[in-house]
Amino acid sequence: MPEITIREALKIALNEAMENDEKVFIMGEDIGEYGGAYAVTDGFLKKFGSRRIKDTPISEQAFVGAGIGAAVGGLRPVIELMSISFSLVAFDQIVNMAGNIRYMSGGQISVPMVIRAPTGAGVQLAATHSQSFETWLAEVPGIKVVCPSNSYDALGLMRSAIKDNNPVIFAEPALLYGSKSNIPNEYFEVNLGDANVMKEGDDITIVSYGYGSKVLSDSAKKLESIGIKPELIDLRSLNPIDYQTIIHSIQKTNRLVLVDTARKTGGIMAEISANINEKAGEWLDGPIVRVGSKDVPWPYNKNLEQEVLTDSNNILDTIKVSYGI
Amino acid sequence: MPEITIREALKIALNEAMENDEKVFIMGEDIGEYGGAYAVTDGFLKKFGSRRIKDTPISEQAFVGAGIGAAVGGLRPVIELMSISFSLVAFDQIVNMAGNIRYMSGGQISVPMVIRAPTGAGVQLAATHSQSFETWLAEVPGIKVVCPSNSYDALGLMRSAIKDNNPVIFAEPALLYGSKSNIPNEYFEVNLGDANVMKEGDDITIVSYGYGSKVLSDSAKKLESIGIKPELIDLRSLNPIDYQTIIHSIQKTNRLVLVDTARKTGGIMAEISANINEKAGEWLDGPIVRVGSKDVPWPYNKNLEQEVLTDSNNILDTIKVSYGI
Amino acid sequence: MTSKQKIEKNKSFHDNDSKKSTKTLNSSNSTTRSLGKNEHLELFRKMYLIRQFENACGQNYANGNIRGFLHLYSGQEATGVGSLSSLKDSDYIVTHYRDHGHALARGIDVNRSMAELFGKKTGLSKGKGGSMHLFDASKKFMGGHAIVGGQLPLAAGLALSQQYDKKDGITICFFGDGSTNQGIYHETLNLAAVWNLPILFFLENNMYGMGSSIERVRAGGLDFFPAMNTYEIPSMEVDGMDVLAVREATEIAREKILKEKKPFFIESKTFRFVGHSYADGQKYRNQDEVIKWEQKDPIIVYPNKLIDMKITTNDEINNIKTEVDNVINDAVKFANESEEPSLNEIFTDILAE
Amino acid sequence: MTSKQKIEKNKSFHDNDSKKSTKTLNSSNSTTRSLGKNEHLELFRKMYLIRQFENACGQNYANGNIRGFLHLYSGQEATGVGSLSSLKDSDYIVTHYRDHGHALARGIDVNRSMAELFGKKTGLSKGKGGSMHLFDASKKFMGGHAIVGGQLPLAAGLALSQQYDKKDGITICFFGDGSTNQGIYHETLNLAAVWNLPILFFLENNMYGMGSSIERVRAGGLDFFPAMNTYEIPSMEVDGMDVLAVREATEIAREKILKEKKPFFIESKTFRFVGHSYADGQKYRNQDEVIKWEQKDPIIVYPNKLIDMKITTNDEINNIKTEVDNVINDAVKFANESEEPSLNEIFTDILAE
Ligand SMILES: Cc1ncc(C[n+]2csc(CCOP(=O)(O)OP(=O)(O)O)c2C)c(N)n1
Ligand SMILES: Cc1ncc(C[n+]2csc(CCOP(=O)(O)OP(=O)(O)O)c2C)c(N)n1
Ligand SMILES: [Mg+2]
Ligand SMILES: [Mg+2]
Repeated sequence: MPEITIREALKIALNEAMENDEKVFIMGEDIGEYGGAYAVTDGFLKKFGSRRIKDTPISEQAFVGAGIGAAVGGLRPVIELMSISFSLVAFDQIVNMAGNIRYMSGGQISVPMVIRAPTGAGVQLAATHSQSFETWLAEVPGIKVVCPSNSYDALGLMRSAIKDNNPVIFAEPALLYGSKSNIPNEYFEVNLGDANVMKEGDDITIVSYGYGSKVLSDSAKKLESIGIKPELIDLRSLNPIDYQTIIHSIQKTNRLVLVDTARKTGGIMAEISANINEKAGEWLDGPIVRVGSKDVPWPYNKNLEQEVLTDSNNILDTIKVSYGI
Repeated sequence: MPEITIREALKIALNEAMENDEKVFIMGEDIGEYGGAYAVTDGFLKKFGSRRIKDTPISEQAFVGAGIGAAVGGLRPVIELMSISFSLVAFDQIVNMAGNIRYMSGGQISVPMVIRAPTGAGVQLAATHSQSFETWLAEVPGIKVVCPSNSYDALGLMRSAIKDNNPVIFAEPALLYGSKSNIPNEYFEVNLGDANVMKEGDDITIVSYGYGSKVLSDSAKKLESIGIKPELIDLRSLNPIDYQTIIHSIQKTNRLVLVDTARKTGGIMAEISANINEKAGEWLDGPIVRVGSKDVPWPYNKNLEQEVLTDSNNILDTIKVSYGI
Repeated sequence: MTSKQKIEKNKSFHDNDSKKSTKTLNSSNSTTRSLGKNEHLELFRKMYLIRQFENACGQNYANGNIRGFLHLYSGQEATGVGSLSSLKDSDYIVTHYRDHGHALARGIDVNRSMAELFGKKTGLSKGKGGSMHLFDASKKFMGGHAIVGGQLPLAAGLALSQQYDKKDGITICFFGDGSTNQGIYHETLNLAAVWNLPILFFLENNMYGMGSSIERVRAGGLDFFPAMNTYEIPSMEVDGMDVLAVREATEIAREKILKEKKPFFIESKTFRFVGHSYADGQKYRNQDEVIKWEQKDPIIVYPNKLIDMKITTNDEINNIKTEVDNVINDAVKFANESEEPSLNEIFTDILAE
Repeated sequence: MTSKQKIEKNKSFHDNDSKKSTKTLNSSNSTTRSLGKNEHLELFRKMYLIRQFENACGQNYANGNIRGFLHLYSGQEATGVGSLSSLKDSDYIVTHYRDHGHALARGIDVNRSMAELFGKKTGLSKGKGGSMHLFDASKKFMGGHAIVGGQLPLAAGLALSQQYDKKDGITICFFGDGSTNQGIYHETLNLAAVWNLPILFFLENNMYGMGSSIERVRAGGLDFFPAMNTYEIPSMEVDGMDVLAVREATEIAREKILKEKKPFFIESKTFRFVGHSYADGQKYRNQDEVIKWEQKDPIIVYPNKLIDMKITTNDEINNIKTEVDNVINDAVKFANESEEPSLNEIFTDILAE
């Protein structure tokens, strides 16, 4: 059970896919000679050559679109965006083209493509570079969206994402590339669409994903210290969402807290709240509570950014207030 | 109290603003010589000339961005997009530039700009042309979003939008341009952020906006015929959302149904459901129920499209099932 | 001298090495003679098929069988038919919403095309795509795309897959003059040039993007091919009303792409005889302009030339017309009588297994 | 002969009428003499101020006072200072994330600039924007923009407001070689040309976009100005390490824009001596290349030339350096000692009244 970083886990998954399947290739800005903005593909150009490791111009519309075309043509592109914030310049290609082309063709076409992108705030990159657009992309019917919070999931999800025959947005929490955890020696995959019960508990279900799952671990300790045993669920997949696992958990705990490190308003947790209320509201003893980052643009200053960003105290405080603990 | 179409109401508002304020100008694709894809600016080029009625190239990124720049420079641009679906190619400019520039400059800059765009499905334009991206844009902190459902609101909201000192997305239901209603003879405005109680009732609160509000009117009749008196609320503004009006209403009815003609998942109604549950859940006698269009890309075929699109029967059926009526 | 030799000899395409500017490629009598009779008649048949298909679409839009946006190809037949007649089965085709002509020129089933416009179960996309989104993957016809310029990188990606797999084909991408104002056009030209993709950028310059004369909304005037210089993409201009010239230009382009292993750009000057879409009143242009272009109507000019040159006869032409009229009538009948898709279809074809 | 006459006479800018290609604009001794001593010393002072500012930023990034992304302007000072020295108070400035040089060249307060990088309440944007987003609306300095190419239409819109109001100013928009690969670049050039906007497109071609040599990611090679032909935008190339040449080019451009009422394009060939951002190990380029360019370091070459030509003395230069070093020390001290913004600030400046 080696302990590796998420960066290393991604590297393993990509390297393995490149070795096993000639149809897989990687493209993006500065992934080759530079080695990638977050060094995930460092060394790949030397190993696999420029046919399969393609440095692109700063033309997100064109190379995301070309990725779709290459996938339609039978290849399995893995596309790196330097930041999920830059997906905005390619939003039409992602949402309108990748998301709709299969449907519009009546199922004649499939788009086996992965778009990797660092996501989230916390490193003082200010308003334009700190957003979490996976929450929007998760609403597009023809696209899958996943986001790992640890090395096991990063490796297992990436293996599945590359094998999947659909466009998969692979959001990587920018704050977690260097975060370490164990992976088994044997081969494994993580199914796209399966949530992970990070920790079992009887008193309260807390759901999050990505960097938020990291924050959950911290708050769990604090909750336990005041005698509350939380069950922690890491969504891992934002589309589809594993409602079964959530509902199963609240049938036991009867309480649900939804945590997002993206902005609270309009995020994926709003959908989960609304949907659980409709589907399984009868299992709950109290209102579903959301904790999310403040509804403001991301400021540069560290204190301000931390004030906006969801932390374990926010979770604790919200739970205390809402449940009168 | 003349009866006019929404198209005419918009025309009046734009004409008036152009006459009263030299800083107001209009730009967009084919708004001049062609008269506008939905004929809203027909005749304007002749009246106001090409300095103030600017036909643009098919370059949404550039002309939306230029609108932001012109607004920063002191003008009051009104920008027409032919479809809100085309906002995707300019999403970076709208979300990252218009939404953030004031914050990033520490309040030195303001962006008094209106972006008008037809929105929604129902006219068989298929997957890429039938979407409702106002639901995403409504989540951006630095942007206001409104959507009228009748001529009074179209005129009153447009007057306010053009006077507002912020970027305002003005979503116009494509199905409703020809829809007629009365406007008063005296001058009036509709405040951005005020919902409208379309119809008072004691039994159940139903909230919608845009084309959905039209659908509400139909379902109201059906509900009344089975003895239920609904209170109908037209949001009119998606950012900010008028929670006060909604909460005020559910304090009376104790029941809330949220209706959207955009896709159910991830829409603005998810946020309202989650938020009302958190803020005012104690007023409710039953779960909040959402009715929305199906979570699929928009098909071309008429029957299929109608099957996807929310209609008054969907509302009725959902209410019957949820409340066991 | 075959037409191709003529072209090569005159170097009448725009090459970045020679820095010579292009002459418009027109077919000469000798070019015409270099083709067999059956090929000529097939070119005519396809053009006439498209025209009649479009006429039928117009009628069926008026009577409500076809809905949504309908963009007719009438007037541009020589461009679609000429270019696609030079392509091979291994080549991909990508186009925009004005796609009926390209689909039929590629030989896609007329019945299923019409049925798609009627939104029927038997349509190419089971009625989910409609007029703007014709697809036939079995013929490498990859749509039909309704966001202006959005199809360009898709085509580049298909070309990339051909290059990557060292396949023999090329990808042709059709687009309009208006779409060149989308930034994605510039991005895609550059990407294709930097990666030496086997792609044929095929501009159908019909002078208007909806109601906008291209000269009004574009710096640089009416001609696009000279700008290809800056991308180091060789280019050629062709008379888009002349089916043989277009055919020849495409043949040359295809060979160059495969031989020189880089993209090529053809600008075909053409004209739509009808409005942008069915709803367009054409206030923005003078009817004189339309009438002038109608003098070049390939449906009339081309068969007349073939008759003049004694390659065919009036009777043979009329026989083809009758045959095609029947095909169109049958297609409308087929579409009309086809079933509606079942309502469950809304949930299929979203995700692949 | 003044420098300007020289230029005009040699027609050494790229004009679409003349179709002549550009010679690189370099300053000659006579150009140098045409400026007053104080102007020369001010140009030096600004360049040195920027260099020392950037050095201080590097140190304070290393020690954690500055965070996020930090892109230094070191090496490009002649470009920013030369160009902005020719602008007037009525002109707008828009730039990208590598913006410190432009801000200081515009005369924006050094203390408040440094405080912004430290994220302090006294910063230009109260600490909300940081290094990539410097703004001073009172000096018409409209940012500091971090999405590559995103600032281009903003600048076009500001120019539109100047044209609309028949104001006298122009808008200068700085951008890098890499940003030309964004479609928005093409869209904005075309829009500005079609609308005859009073905008000066100012390309700082430092040959690299992050780790990508521009020749590797762009068709058409190292020179951008020739492509302006296709937009009918007159253009000029200038030695971006030569502050006087840049100043002169900008002066000519500004006049032409106002006189001829259309955009202009300057390509300034320059070089960043440091990595793309503070984190960059520069694996993608050879140190030799950097060393070669350092021979042209304007902070060294320019004062030496002034001394050689007896326009100033070593002592005077050293005095300026001492003075500037103090200014920078004070700025760091100011930033350090300034208060943090209050936490409530997260909720302000989102919407205007
Ligand atoms: C991004 C985008 N903007 C606007 C439109 C609306 N629109 C559809 S077709 C068209 C004109 C395109 O003209 P051109 O490219 O010349 O093709 P043509 O119709 O002449 O064949 C416009 C503006 C669109 N579909 N997508
Ligand atoms: C749309 C977008 N894509 C990618 C990036 C990441 N990025 C930031 S700067 C940069 C390089 C830009 O190079 P250039 O325009 O030459 O400017 P320079 O840094 O050389 O001054 C890249 C790729 C971004 N900020 N925005
Ligand atoms: Mg056209
Ligand atoms: Mg650069």
